[in-house]
Amino acid sequence: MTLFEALDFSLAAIVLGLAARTISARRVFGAVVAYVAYGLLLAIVWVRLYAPDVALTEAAIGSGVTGVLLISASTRLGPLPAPDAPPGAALKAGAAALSALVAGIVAAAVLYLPDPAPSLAPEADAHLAETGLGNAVTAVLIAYRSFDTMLEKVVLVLAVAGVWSVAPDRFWGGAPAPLGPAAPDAALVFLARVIAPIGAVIGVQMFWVGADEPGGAFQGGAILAAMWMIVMMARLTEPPRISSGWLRLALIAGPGVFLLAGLAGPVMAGSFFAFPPGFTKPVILFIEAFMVLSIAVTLPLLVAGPPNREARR
Amino acid sequence: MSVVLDLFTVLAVGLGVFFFLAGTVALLRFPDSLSRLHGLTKADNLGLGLVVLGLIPRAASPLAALKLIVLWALVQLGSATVAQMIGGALRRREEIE
Amino acid sequence: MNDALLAAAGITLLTVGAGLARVLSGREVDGLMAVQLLGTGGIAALLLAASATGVAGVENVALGLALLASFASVAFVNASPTRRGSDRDENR
Amino acid sequence: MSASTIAGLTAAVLVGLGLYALIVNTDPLKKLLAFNLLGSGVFLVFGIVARRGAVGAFPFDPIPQAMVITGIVVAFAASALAVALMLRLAKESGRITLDPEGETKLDNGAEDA
Repeated sequence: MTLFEALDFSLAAIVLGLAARTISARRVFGAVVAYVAYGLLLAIVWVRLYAPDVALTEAAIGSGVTGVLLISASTRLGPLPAPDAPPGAALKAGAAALSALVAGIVAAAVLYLPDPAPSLAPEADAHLAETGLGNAVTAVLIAYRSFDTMLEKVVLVLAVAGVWSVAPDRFWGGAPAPLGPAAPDAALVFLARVIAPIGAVIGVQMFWVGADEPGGAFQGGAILAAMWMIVMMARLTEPPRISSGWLRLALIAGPGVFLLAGLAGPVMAGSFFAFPPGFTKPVILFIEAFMVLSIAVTLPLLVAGPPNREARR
Repeated sequence: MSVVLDLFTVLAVGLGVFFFLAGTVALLRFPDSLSRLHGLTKADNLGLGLVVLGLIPRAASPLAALKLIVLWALVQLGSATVAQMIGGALRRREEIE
Repeated sequence: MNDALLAAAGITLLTVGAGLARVLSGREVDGLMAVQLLGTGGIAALLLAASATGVAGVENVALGLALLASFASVAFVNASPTRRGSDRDENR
Repeated sequence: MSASTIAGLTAAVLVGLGLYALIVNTDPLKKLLAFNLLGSGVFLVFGIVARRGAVGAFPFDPIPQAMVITGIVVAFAASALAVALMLRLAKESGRITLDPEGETKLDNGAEDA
C-alpha cells in the first residue's frame, strides 16, 4: 500500500465513523455535533479531490451553518412527545436492504465510470482568458452558467419568503427570536468583539481573491454570515425586523443586480446574459459583490427563522 | 539553501506532529473532562503552530505565508475562548449532578 | 520531502481519529471537544496533505475552517444540555 | 487505488447510511440530518466525476464542482424551510409527526428533554 492509499483509507474510515456516529446518536445534540465534525473532516476529502472551492462551501454552508440551524431548532423545539412509534424489525431490515442496494449501485457506478471520463475542462479552459478570471469554478458559476446561478439566488430569496410565511399573522413585520441566551458568556462576548471584524475582513478577501484562487461569493458570503451570527449569539446585536427596508433590499440585491446585468446583455454585448468583452472581469466582480451581500444576509435570516414577536412601531 | 529550509520544515513539522500525539495521549489517558480539555487545547495549539511554522517556507507567496500566520492566531483566539466556554459548561454539568 | 509531509498528515489524522473516538463516546459535553480537535488537528492535516500534493490556495480553506470551527463550537456550547431551561425561556 | 476511487466508495457508503437513517428515524430533525448526510454523499460523487475529468494542466473539471456549490446552497435553503415548518407545526399541535393518523403519545416526552 502506498502512502497516499494509507492516508486516503484512514481518512475514509474516520469520515465513515463520524457519519455512523451521526445517524446512531440517541439525541439530536450528539448527532449534530458529530455531523459538524464530519463536515469539517470532509473538507480534507474535497481537497484530496482538488476541489478547495467545494471544500470551503461544504464545510461552511453544508455542515457549519446547517449544524447551527439544526441545533437551534432542537433547542427551540424543546421537549416534545415522542413523534411516532419506532419502526419494526421488518421495516428496518427492508430499509437496510434497500440502502445496501442503492449504495451498491452508486459504488458500481463509481467503479465503472467511462474511461477516459467525459470532461468539459478543455472548453472551460479555452474561454477562461475571455472572462479575465483565473479560477475556473468562479468562471462557470458567474459567466458560463450565470443563468443557473442567478436562479439559485432566487431560490434563496424564495426560501426566506417561505420561512417568513409560516409566522402567525400578528407577528408579521416583527423580528425573529434572538440567537443566543439572555445572559451570554463573557468569553463569548469577548470572542464576538474580536473575531467578527477579523472574520469580516477574511470573508471579503475570500470573495475578492475568488476570481483567481479558491474562494468566491458563496464562500465569502458564508463566512460573513457566520460572523454576523456570532455577534447575534453574543447578543451584541439582535435579528432585524423583517419589515425593515434595508434588509429587504440586501436580500434581493444579489439576484436583482445579476438579473439587471443579464438584461443589459442584449444591449451591451448582443445576447441575454452576455457580458461586454474586455469588461467581463469588472462586471463579474460587481455582480459577485452584491451576491456576497445577499448571501451574508440570507443565511442568518434562514437560521433565525420566522418572526416571533410583534412589530413595534 | 533549500536543503536547510527543507530540514527546517521536517524538524518543525515533526515536532508539531509529536505535540498532536501528546495531545491525543492526554485526551485518552487523563481521568476527567477538565484535564482532558486542558491537555487537548494546549498541546494541539502548539502542534498547529509548529506545523504552520514548518510550512511557511513552502508557501506559494508572502501573502500565503501571512495567511498561515493569521490562521494560527485565529485558532489561538478561537480555541482559548471556546475552551473557556466548554469549561464553564462542564462545571455547570457538575453542579447539576 | 512530499512523502515526509504526507506521513505527517497521516499521523496527525490518526491522532485526530483516536481523539474523536474518545470524546464522542464520552458524555455529551465532552463531544464539544470534537469540533475543537478538528479546528487544530484537522486543519494541520489539511495543510500538510495540500502542501504535499500541491493544491494551491489552501490557506483560504484553512482560514475559513478556523472561523467556522469557532462559530460552530460557540453555537454548541450555547445549546448544550447543561444550558437548557436555565435562561432560554424567551426563545420559545 | 486512487484517491477518487476511495472517495467514490466512501460516497456510496454515505448514500447508503443516509438513506437508511432517513427511512428508520422517527425524529424529524434526525430525518433532516440524514437527508443532509445523503446529500453530501451525492455531492461527493459529483466531486469524483469532476476529478476524473482532469485534462492536461487542469486537475479537475470545473463544471461538476460549480454544480455542487449551487447544490449545497439549495440543500441548505430546503433544510431551513423544513425547520421553519416543523417549528410551526410543533407550536400548533404540540408534536411533530409525518403520520396523519398517529395518536399523540405523551409518555416518554420528559426523557427526551
